[in-house]
Amino acid sequence: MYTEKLMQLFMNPKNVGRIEDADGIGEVGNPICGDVMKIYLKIEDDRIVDVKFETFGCAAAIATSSMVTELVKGKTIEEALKVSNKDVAEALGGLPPQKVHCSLLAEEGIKAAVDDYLAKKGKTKREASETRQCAKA
Amino acid sequence: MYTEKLMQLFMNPKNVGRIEDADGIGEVGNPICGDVMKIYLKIEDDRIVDVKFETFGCAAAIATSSMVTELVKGKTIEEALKVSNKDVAEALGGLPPQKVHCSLLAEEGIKAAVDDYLAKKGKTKREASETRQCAKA
Amino acid sequence: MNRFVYLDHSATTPVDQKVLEAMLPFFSMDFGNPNSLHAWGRKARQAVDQARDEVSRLINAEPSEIIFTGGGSEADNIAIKGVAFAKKDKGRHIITSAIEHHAVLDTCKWLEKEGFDITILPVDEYGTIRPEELRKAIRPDTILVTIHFANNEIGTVQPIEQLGNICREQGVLFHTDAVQAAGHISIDVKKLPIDLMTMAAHKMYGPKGVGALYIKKGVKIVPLIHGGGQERGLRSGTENTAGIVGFGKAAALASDRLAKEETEKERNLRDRLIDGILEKIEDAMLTGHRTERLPFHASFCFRYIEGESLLLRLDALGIGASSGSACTSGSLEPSHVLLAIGLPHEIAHGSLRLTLGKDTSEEDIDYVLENLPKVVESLRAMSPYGKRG
Amino acid sequence: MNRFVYLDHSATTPVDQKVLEAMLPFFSMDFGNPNSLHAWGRKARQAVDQARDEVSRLINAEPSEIIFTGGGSEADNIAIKGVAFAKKDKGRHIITSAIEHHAVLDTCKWLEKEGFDITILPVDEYGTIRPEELRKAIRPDTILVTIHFANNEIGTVQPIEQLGNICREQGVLFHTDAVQAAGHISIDVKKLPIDLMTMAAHKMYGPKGVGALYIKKGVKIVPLIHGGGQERGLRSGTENTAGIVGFGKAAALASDRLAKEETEKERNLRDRLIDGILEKIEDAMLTGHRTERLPFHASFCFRYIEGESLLLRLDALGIGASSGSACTSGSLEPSHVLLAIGLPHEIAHGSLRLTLGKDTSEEDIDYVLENLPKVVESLRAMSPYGKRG
Ligand SMILES: Cc1ncc(COP(=O)(O)O)c(C=O)c1O
Ligand SMILES: Cc1ncc(COP(=O)(O)O)c(C=O)c1O
Repeated sequence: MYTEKLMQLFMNPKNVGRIEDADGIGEVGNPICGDVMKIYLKIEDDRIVDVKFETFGCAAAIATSSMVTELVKGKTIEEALKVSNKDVAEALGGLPPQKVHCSLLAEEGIKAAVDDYLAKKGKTKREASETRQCAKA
Repeated sequence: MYTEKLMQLFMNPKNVGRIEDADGIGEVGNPICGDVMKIYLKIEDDRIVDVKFETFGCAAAIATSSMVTELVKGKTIEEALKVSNKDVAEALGGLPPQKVHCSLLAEEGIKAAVDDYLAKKGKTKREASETRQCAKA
Repeated sequence: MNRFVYLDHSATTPVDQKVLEAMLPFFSMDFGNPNSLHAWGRKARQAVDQARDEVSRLINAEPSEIIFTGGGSEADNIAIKGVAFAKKDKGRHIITSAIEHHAVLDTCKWLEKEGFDITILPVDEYGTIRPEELRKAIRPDTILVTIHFANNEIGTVQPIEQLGNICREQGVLFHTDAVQAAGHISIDVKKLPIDLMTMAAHKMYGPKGVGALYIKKGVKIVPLIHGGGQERGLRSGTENTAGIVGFGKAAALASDRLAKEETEKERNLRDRLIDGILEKIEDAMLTGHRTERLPFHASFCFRYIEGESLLLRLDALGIGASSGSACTSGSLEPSHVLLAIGLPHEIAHGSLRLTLGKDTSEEDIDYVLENLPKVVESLRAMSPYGKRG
Repeated sequence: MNRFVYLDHSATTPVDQKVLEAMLPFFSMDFGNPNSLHAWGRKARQAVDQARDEVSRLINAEPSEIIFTGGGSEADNIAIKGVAFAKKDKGRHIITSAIEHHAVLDTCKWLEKEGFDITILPVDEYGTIRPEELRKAIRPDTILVTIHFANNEIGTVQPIEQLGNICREQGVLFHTDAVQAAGHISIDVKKLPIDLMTMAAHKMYGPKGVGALYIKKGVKIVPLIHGGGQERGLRSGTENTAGIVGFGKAAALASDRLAKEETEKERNLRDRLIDGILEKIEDAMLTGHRTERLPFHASFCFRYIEGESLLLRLDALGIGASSGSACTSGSLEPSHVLLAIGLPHEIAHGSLRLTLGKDTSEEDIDYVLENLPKVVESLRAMSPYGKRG
């Protein structure tokens, strides 16, 4: 059901952990739904210089977390905000339909962390995305 | 489904054929139901000295015909009328439930042939047995 | 006894050696439940997916249009009850024919008890359903027409395209029981106007206990077996992996045979058998249509004798045949099919079905042509109706 | 990878070599349709009869009280819908429990849509149905109680005797889904107050795609699959001879194992596994009852991690496990069973089921006890909720 790429990242995820002095932290998902992602950003001159994640969830949740951190690392905030769930899914070679929400979560995780960074800087917060219901298979 | 005894008699039935100058002939069954037995009796001094049958029907019909002719051969009329369908079935080592009617037919065939004999002799006919419906499995 | 000649392929076929080989790993080695996520399960899932591809290719369907079932009867029941329950608020009228298999007829009869209205179309003397009869029978509340592709007892193949087209014109769903036809006649569901179609593996050299239902994309049915949601929720229950794999392989082999027109060999042998029997045996008739019939199917009635004793005598000679349908041969009523084509009871009782297989040989046919006349003769000699010579 | 350790026997079991050997002749050699009268058919009929004897002996039923079906789910559907349709003029109330398999629950839900009234009994924290709850729920119009013998996800064995006795007192039919229990726990239907009971071959080292329904003499049901009248008219369709023979052999072997108390070995290994896991892993809990559970069944919830990733990590180490029920593992909702015993969602998501088999070894258990704690640890290290040490 999962691609080899996804399974590789699930078995050996990159950027696992936390950044103690993070500039932005985003937490999305809900333990009730079975997946929570927490993204930590280190930002210098509006550029993401380091990123880490902690995830409670299925293999797809862990792999998409890892992939999205890879995709945004080194990018400017503006570029990072353009990384979509489709980009994440594609980079993993695709996702089974019932796991597409994991890639959405990954996209939202980055946005939430950026929002947190912007809020801390006193900059305008982007419009909050709605909280979603637990995904259904 | 059939006993070995029955199959043996079906494969090599005894007393097949007709008796041209029979003293009594009984035909029972109905081609619509799929089985007809015709019994021919040669009777001397109220004793069955020869008996033959012709049967259109299944293996059980043929075997019971053959068996009943064996059972009545050499018997007096009175004795022959006592040969019941159970005797026929037992002599064959049993019959599957949906074929029990074949043994009834065999019993009735003898009775019909005896009736015919008695009628020809001008003796009182026994009370006619009712015509039965086609058996149902 | 000289030979063993199995001529009852309409009842069931032996599992092809290649089919059995394909199945074997899935019993004790790759035995996983296809719904399990671990390696054992994934291997089983892959195998089921491949089988679905193979079965869909046999009839040119999409894999997603195939669900596996626990046999042909089950697939018939799923199709008919599935449409009935799904559409019962739209209408409750169902049309079928007088010579369907009991899996269709008895399902319709049960629905009748549950408040549905069933029309049973008559057939002509060859067992063909006349398209104009169907057209007349369709009503505004008709929700389903179910007519088999080919008959199991007399081999007649129906004018499926015409029947289906009438249904399509009238916007009525069309189900066909193709248990006897699938794998033996080319069927292309993209070209034929069929909405649902039943198949069974064991009639095409696959295993017993596994069938398939083709459900055209967009057709909605209510499941008959509820549960874990397997087969797109339409047939719950742990998949019979080995059986399904066997069906897949059998379908792939059947596709090959059809592509290579290997059924022509069967057809030729069948014709020799039919011609030989009609020539050698007096008071014999072919039942069903002479040309519009299954390529492997020959069926007859012989006057003055009864089918069961005929087939048991043949059995003693090593010839496996049937009289009427195997499913009802415990019954003493003559087959509903033979009565529906207008045969009187006493003739219908003398029916014999000889159905050839891909491995039936010239010698097998010779053997039957040599022995059957003798057997008929000897039974007739015993019959009060038989001619004496 | 060091070993392959299959611990998902609740999902399905490998076919025993002896079972496969018993089945093999019935594919390509003795392949006849049991309904055929010729030699091929008679051989198949004999084999089916023998298998019926063997299955009936496993539960001390009469052979005539056993019908073969196309699997466990099908048998559940036949039993429940069969009683519902047979008794609907007497009453339309059915009682079941919150932790039944979907084959029971979804069948009941469908009946609800068709005008039946369903009561779903709650369970306690161990997944046990309290007899007094059942007694309270029975009404004058109750026609059926269906409660499983043992749960597939948490292994809890129900107080079947007490539950069945209440039904008997009240004159209500009692069906039990014994798919997980049969072959693993001694069941005597002459002693237990059971009217209908479901079994599946593939949970006791038999093949997939064949199940059985015990129907106590005198209990009347309406068939689910209509047709040729096989299985006393209660499950039409050509018999899956090879599968049925396999079920027979599997049942005979299970009877032997039960007689020799070989399941004790499994129970001991299971206890070592449970104790070892609870000892070695923090924030772990056993789900289901500690003692009133299937002898081969161990199930847990681990906080802070999610079941699918846990089982895929185990899979990478050669360990086959499941999280919740195999049938629903495609779903993202936590299992209805774990919610019904009162677990909060976030804990229910971290479930793991390890179900042992007759060939599971000490070394297999050692291997799991060595690796599972590491896997849990490494996933927790990744989790925002995990402890850091
Ligand atoms: C308790 C229970 N009932 C019913 C079933 C359904 O059996 P099957 O999948 O063989 O149809 C299962 C197994 O999946 C089960 O564990
Ligand atoms: C035309 C037809 N339909 C349905 C069936 C039922 O198939 P199965 O016996 O595999 O359930 C058969 C075979 O017996 C058949 O010939």
